[in-house]
Amino acid sequence: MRPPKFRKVLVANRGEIAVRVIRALRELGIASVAVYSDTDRDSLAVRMANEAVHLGAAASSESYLAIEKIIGAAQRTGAQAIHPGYGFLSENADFAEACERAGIVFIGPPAAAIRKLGSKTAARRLAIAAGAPVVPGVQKPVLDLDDARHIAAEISYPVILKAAAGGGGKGMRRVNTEGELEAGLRDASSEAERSFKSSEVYIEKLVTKPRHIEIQILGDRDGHVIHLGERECSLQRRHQKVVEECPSPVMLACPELRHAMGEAALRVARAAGYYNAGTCEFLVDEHRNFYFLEMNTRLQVEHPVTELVTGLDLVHWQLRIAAGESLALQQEDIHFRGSAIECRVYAEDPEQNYMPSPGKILGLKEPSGPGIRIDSGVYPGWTVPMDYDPLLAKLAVWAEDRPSAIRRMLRAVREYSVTGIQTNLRLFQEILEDTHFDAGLLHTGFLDEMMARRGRGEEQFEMHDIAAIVAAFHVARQQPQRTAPSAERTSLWRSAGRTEVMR
Amino acid sequence: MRPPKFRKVLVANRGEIAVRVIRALRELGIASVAVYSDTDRDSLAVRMANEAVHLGAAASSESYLAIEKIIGAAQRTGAQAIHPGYGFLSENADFAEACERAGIVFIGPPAAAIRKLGSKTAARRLAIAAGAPVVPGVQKPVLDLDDARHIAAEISYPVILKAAAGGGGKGMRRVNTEGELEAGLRDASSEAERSFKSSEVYIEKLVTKPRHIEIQILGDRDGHVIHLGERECSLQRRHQKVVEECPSPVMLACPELRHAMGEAALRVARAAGYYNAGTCEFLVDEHRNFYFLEMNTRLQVEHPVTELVTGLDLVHWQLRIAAGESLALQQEDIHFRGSAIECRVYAEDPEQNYMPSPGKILGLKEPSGPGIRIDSGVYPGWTVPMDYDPLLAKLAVWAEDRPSAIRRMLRAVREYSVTGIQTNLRLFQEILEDTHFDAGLLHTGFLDEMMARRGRGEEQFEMHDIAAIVAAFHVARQQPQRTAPSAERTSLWRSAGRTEVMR
Amino acid sequence: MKRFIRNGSVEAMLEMEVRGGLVNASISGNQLAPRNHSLSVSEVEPGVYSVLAGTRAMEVRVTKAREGWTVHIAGRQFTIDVVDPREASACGKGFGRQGRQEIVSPMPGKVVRVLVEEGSAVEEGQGLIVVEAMKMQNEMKAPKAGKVLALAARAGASVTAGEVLVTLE
Amino acid sequence: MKRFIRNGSVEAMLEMEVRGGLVNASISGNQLAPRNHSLSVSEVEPGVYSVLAGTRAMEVRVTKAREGWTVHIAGRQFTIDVVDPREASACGKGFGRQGRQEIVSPMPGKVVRVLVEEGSAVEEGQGLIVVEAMKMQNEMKAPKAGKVLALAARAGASVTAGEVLVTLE
Repeated sequence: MRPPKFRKVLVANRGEIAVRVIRALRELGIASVAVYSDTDRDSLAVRMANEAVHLGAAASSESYLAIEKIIGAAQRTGAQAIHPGYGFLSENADFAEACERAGIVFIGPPAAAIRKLGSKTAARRLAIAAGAPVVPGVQKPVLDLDDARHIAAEISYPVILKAAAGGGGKGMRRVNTEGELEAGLRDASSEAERSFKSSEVYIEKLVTKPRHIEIQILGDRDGHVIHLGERECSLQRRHQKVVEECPSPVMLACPELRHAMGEAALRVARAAGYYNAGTCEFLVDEHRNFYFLEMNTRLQVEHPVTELVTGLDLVHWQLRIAAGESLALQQEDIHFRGSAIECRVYAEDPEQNYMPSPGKILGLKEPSGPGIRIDSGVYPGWTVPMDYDPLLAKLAVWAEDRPSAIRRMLRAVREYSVTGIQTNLRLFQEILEDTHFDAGLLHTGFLDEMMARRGRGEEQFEMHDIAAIVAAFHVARQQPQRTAPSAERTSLWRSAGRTEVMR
Repeated sequence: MRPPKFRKVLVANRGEIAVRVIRALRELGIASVAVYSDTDRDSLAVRMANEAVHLGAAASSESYLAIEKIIGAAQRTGAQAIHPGYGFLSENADFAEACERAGIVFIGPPAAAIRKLGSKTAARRLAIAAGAPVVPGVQKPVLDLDDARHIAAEISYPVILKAAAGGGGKGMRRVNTEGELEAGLRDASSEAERSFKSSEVYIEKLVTKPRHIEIQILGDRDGHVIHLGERECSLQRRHQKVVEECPSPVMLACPELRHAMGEAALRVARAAGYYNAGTCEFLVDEHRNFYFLEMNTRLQVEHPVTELVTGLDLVHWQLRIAAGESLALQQEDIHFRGSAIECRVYAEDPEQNYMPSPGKILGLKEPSGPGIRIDSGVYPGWTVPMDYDPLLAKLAVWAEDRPSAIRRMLRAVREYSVTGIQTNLRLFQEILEDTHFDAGLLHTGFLDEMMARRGRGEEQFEMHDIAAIVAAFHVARQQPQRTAPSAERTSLWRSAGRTEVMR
Repeated sequence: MKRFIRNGSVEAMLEMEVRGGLVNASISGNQLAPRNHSLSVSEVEPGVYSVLAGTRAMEVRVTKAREGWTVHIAGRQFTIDVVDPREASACGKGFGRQGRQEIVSPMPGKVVRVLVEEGSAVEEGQGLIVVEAMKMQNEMKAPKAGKVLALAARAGASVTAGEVLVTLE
Repeated sequence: MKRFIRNGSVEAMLEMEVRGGLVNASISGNQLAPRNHSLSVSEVEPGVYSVLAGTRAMEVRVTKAREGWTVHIAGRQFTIDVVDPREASACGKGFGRQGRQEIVSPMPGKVVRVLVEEGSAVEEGQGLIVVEAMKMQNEMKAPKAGKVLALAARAGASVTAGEVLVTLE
């Protein structure tokens, strides 16, 4: 295909997604402009872009959320369009409008569609009108505790409270009984206020053991919209996705579901006047009923699994559509080949309740070879700042079927090594070896359940011994032995009787 | 698919292909045994294998060609099968037989098929009998200079001399006129003797501007054989491949050719009683006539481009077939999606006639992101030994069509950086930007012609200046400035009038 | 060369002899016969060792931990302390609790809220201070009832991992 | 800070001032007005610099060459010598040819054949010695007619890049 018409595009984001977009721009022969905050001067995105513009302090409000600074950077460098990535300004209708006013193309849907879908309650009304099923609940904001009590009793417990402006699990609380409602409402509202500057919260029926499955859609400015199948995103911690895959195991058992959900997503997209890439999120219950949740009006973190299975490049298409091209693909052109899985590598310690672990990356060894794709935003020697999201890189694999993809991912995770900071890499090994995961029995509570049922494996003598020997060897290399050893003294440890056999 | 039955497999090779096979073994849950020579103790293959056995000195005869040592290593570790990779013992029928005698499965074709196809003259006779077209020439070894004169005159100049036992461009000489015949015959024979311990040489008509295109085949022990399409391998230096792709540009213009060549390859394979993976090499002339050259009875270096386009894993299939599985695929199951290109990253300097550049790798930055596959055998800090082939890594890309694949490869090559030793990475940039390459006008003399027609690009002031400034900055950081600068003296350079403006 | 080794809560004595790339080692504790190992150990990258135990191959990564060393083998992680017996007595750290408790930041981050004041009484489990990093807030809770002796952090301050935030008595 | 710069056969004077991550530099030669540059230079990995010239971003890699430094920018390669003017006189290497010619190995490898003997006369272009590395043989040829003065290498010997193999007169 021929490259689209843009000569220069600004990437209004950071981390791995900025790198991802810069790579697409390079592939299309378009010059790239990175923007950066104080802590990101040495980021991989700045290293790879053709141009880079400083925005301001580390705080997002001073940099990646500063609309005027970003538009100014585009004007200064002559960028014709802005790709917002995900997060930050990507779902901000004001930003999309500000771009248009400045004569810069916003690479995403029209501002009007962002507004229609931006509030979950509004999106829900739109979905109902378009004929897409939704979770039982009340689509208007909760007025007060009494109102909440009334609604919850009507749709019956357990229920879930959600921030109307929310996303990423912020401002969400499960409420099992009326007794928990007051605290839940207070927490959800204040978190929503902090995160989104709006304390608006609504109530929904809690679907138990739901799968979180989303449908990728792609549409052009002429109203031609298709879907690119689903992504299974049920593996979550703190309501944030950790492992995603395509196809969903449930689709392998029930292929008609893809068509039905795809049609529902297209109805929502058409009703919103949507174009460019977008994603409809659904819950799927144990009986394979699906419920529209919300539409993400941007590129998703987990878009690579769709790319691997369909063979399409979503960022290329985003750029083409934004440049005014028609979507040359029909629904019947979309073929699904094999199976893809993505693991999100976070700087966090799963053993300490996913405690963030910013800091300097001392060593980095990434897997490679057949079927591996890495979208990384870091490099050895880079200090991962404490100011942003802990996503370091996305590791995705493709293989001919799900069992092969799982084994390939396991191989890749074992090749992957990050030292200097904690990561969740070891957790993936456990997930991939879990028999429930292997069976495809996924739901949004999967990860918490897996952590709860894990037992400490049998420990082997030998691994402990080798670890000890290599550590001692390493220390000896770093601190060469003194030439004149002094008389040996008995260890305090030993004399205290605390020397035991190593288990 | 379920993993094949082997529990442990020895990899009788080194470098990137040993790593490739170890990865496949990991993915199939099979334990891997690496073997290594003195210089390869710290190789990536040894680091990644489950077990490693030392063979002997660096010289291949003491290590990777030492049949008894390798079989001994398999017996000692309890390996049930041996994967020979490419090169070394991979096409050695004696080795295949020795494995069988020791009760170890040789992962490749039967020894009898290797023998039938091992000599190019014998393979040619087999191909003629099977009804595959061959290059005009005489399929028996040249007796002496007079015999050579006679044959060459009959098939008309230009002709090419080839080692009967050869491969990899060794023992090959182009002879344009009778005057060049004597020297050519002497050189080809002695090189053949040195390389293959057989000076046997034969004569063929030289096809001018030929494409080198090969067909991948895959067959099981029950005689079921299919082909996986072609690889265009015309970009060569010193008769060794540098860039390969699938589909061949000529197939894009003429899709029937794939079917015709595929059928010819299958006839040869069936006639030889072939199973496992193998490749038939052909020349294709400017009128799209094709001629069988030889069959490589092993995995090819460039197998990734076929894997990327067909979605099949050739090493997985090699292991399955060797374990006795039937090939569950029919010819109509093979679908070709998009376009793949591979670049072979060699430790050599294209500016100095591809001078080898062994040595320590100081820095290594590999590309990643969408559509990139790297099969590497090296890591930063590893010293590339002078004893073996200069192949460091294979960089392959996949994209939806050839123009997109070219642009993606260009993006990947620009991300790739190796310091400490010379590599041919910059050459790929020239190839990928070449208009003849873009047009798909490939032939085996392409690279030499491209080098001949290249002109020095316009040099910019600014790049030179920035290079100088950063070099000076780097030096200053390394050698902190003295605190008390001595009086400045006039430079000898300057006073000698040799200071000029930087161009 | 002799070293005391602490692996988690378990301690042992390591005797080790290095010759070329070969390490012969014996590990002994109170209750079992010594276990002997002969390993080929090669540092392939800084802090990364290729280890062969017989023909068995392993990749071992050693990095500095806050105390001792973190050792990674095949996806498993060990924290190991290595002490020269000649220096062991100097390492005998006081394990006694003096009733005073320091609450340290578990991660580098920013103090977003201080929930107590100096001198105030706190209950077990009561929230003391909230630290934020990477968009995640972490509430430090009182491990036992007591009194806030010192408050080292103010809201808005940046803190490093291990920095004392609150001292309780 | 002043430095003489040699970039291939071209020489120039560089004046440079470093303040924080900002480098202000002026490059001048005999025939043109000085060119001024203001660059943000940050060493992101050892020997790897992220450079911003205005908004233009570049990645620059500097490694030691046999003489001077090899600098990579955007797939292009420069070989640059940096000399402190205070030490420039010490660097004035003799460029004169004394009629004696040393043939050095262009690569690390193994001598596989020696084609001449000490004292023998050779013609221009005559093969002298064959060095092999990575399965490729390289024949060193006489750059001019002369006599073999010294033969430093024997068949089978390992040689390093730049090692003198043959001296011709």
